[in-house]
Amino acid sequence: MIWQIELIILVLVVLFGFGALATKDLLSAAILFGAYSFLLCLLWAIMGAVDVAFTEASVGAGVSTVLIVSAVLRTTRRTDH
Amino acid sequence: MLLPTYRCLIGPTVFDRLVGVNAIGSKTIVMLILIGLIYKRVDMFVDIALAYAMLNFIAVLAASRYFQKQKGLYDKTGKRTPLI
Amino acid sequence: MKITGLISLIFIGGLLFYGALDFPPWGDPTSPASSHLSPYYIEHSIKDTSVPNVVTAVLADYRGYDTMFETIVIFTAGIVCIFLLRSFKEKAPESRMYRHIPTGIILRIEKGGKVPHESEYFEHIDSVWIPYDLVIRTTCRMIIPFIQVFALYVIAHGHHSPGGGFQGGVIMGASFVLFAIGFNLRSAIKQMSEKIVAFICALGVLIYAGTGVLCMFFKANYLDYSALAPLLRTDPVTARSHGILIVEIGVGMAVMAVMVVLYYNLSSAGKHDEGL
Amino acid sequence: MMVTIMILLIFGLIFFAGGAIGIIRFPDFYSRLHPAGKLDTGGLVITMSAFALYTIQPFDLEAIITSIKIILIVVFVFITSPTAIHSIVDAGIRAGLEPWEKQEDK
Amino acid sequence: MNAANKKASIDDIRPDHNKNNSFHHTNKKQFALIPFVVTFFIMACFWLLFSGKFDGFHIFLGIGSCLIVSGISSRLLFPRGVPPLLLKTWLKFAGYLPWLFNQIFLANLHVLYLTFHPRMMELINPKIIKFNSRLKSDVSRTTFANSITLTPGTITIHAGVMGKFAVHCIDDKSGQSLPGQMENKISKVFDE
Repeated sequence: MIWQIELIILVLVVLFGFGALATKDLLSAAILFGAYSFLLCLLWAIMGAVDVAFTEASVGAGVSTVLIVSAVLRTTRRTDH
Repeated sequence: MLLPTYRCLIGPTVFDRLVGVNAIGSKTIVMLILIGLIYKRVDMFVDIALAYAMLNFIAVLAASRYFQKQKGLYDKTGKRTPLI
Repeated sequence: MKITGLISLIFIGGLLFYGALDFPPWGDPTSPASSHLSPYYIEHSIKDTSVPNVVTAVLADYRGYDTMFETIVIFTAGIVCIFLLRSFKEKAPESRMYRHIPTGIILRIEKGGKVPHESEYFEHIDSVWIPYDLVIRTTCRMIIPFIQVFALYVIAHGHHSPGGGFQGGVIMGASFVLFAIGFNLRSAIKQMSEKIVAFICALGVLIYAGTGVLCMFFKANYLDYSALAPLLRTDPVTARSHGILIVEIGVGMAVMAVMVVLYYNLSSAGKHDEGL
Repeated sequence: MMVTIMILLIFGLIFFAGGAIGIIRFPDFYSRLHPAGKLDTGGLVITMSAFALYTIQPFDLEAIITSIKIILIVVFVFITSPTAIHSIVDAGIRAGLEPWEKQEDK
Repeated sequence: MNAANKKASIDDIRPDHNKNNSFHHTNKKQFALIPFVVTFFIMACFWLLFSGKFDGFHIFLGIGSCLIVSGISSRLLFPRGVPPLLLKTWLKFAGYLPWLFNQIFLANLHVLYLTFHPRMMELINPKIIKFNSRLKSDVSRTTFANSITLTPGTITIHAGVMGKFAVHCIDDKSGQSLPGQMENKISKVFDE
């Protein structure tokens, strides 16, 4: 596989991970986590692990964001420092 | 794909992040099929792309439901500081 | 406290990296993992189980115990979620909103007021009332059956294409979650009540474990599906393939039910009255 | 055949690039949705049709089914993408985000 | 809060939409055969498309799963009280699609032009317009809303039950053509 694409996507995954950690707004963190799982699925697919990519796709796109958002709805939206 | 990432990470409000995530999702579908073509096994990757096409909007719907329930960009506590 | 955490994190990370240095180089054909275990799987899986997808064969047949306990972990997660969050005490809310269906008038009943029965005339609605959103509701209505048929396709075709019980179960659960988002939580619960979901969840684990026990009745090892051949009236190889399918169905049911349980309890804080 | 595929791919990539730049350039959230929604959907349709044409090449049953699945992706995106955009706009209105308007009257 | 929303929510509590949407209000679960069979056939077509394997075992699995799906959600595709979509409607809808594709292509070119224009800020003039639609059923209104979202420079903000639409359009030119031709076409498709 073309290693440049792999590197770019890896960098993006790391960026999104840091972004999700760094934002103080929990809803934004949930949304960024969704994008993180998209890119992670792409990374698995590039590496050839199709089953793992499928799992990541269904879990990340389907339910994990919804569960996190609903948990945020029932608790608070701001992190305290 | 880099530019929506900018909008996602920097974007002033939550909604800009949502827009960015939506754009990234549609690009992901195309990239998956492209990877399938490169590996010459499109029949495998098409399933993943189909799952994405079906499930991509659940996250957006959930986030929009959040705003329908919890009115306003502001927190419940009454601090009128905009959440970024 | 933070600094202690940081130091310990750096220490553990360094230790892990130091351990990783001893691994064989990436893609080394002579490493122990790729010299005798994986060639065995790759060469024998078609002959043993007649399953073209090696990953499925490894997951559900060669490493059957592993997947079974993964399923049990998921099941335990669902049970724990029920125990932690579900509150059965009917704490009367401060006010409830009802809609009189023939006229469309909305009644707000304060605490202590007389609550009408849910019938064809009165409908309990959310306290933060969301106006009827036409586009989202119609789209959800049109798309849910296709998601469900796709999920069942993924479960049934784990032998030939990527996918299997876990993925299909998650997509199936996502379709119910979509129903609960597009309509509301109460109609989702009316469609698929909590008891049914818990029953399906336990049934999935029972199917997986019961297949193993059934194999023991035929004087074979636990989870050795080739012993099921006289029951399924096929030769042992095809029996292994069908055994994998049965197990996948069990995993799918358990995962689907757990996803739905998690959504019900998380989105309504255990009260099951109004959700996301 | 190859020429058609190349032209379609180039058009699709132009659309995607336009969508990405539009997300950056437009002034507010509501107008950002226009490039994000339309150009992405349009680019996806065109790119996907190019891929479907490419996949159908050997013209046996499996290839035909695969390319029909690719077309099916387009159909689902067509149903879901406007809904997603609509729900984002709806959420924005409910959250009280004011639309940007041009001040030219003063 | 926007004024359009408040008005629309007054609309929404009017009694009419309950007739359209009696799915939630029926407690008695009646089994209806015709929606079940029709859903079963649609799902079977999709199963064959997905699967691509025509041996007996897979067909058997397909019949089982189609039965499950149509048992669970035949009421979603064909809810009570809503007249079902006939085959004729679908054929007409297929006739509507090429025009829609043409419009989408034009829309893309328009937005593309706006995006790459160096003096973009002078060209655009976002505003919200409101109008009433005469379409009646849920499906036709949803089709109309989605078509608006896909075509030049307009996004549906609110689609009310009583036919109120609020549309965000990006410049003056794109806002003028609403509802106009598209509504005529869709009403012709759905016979209203």
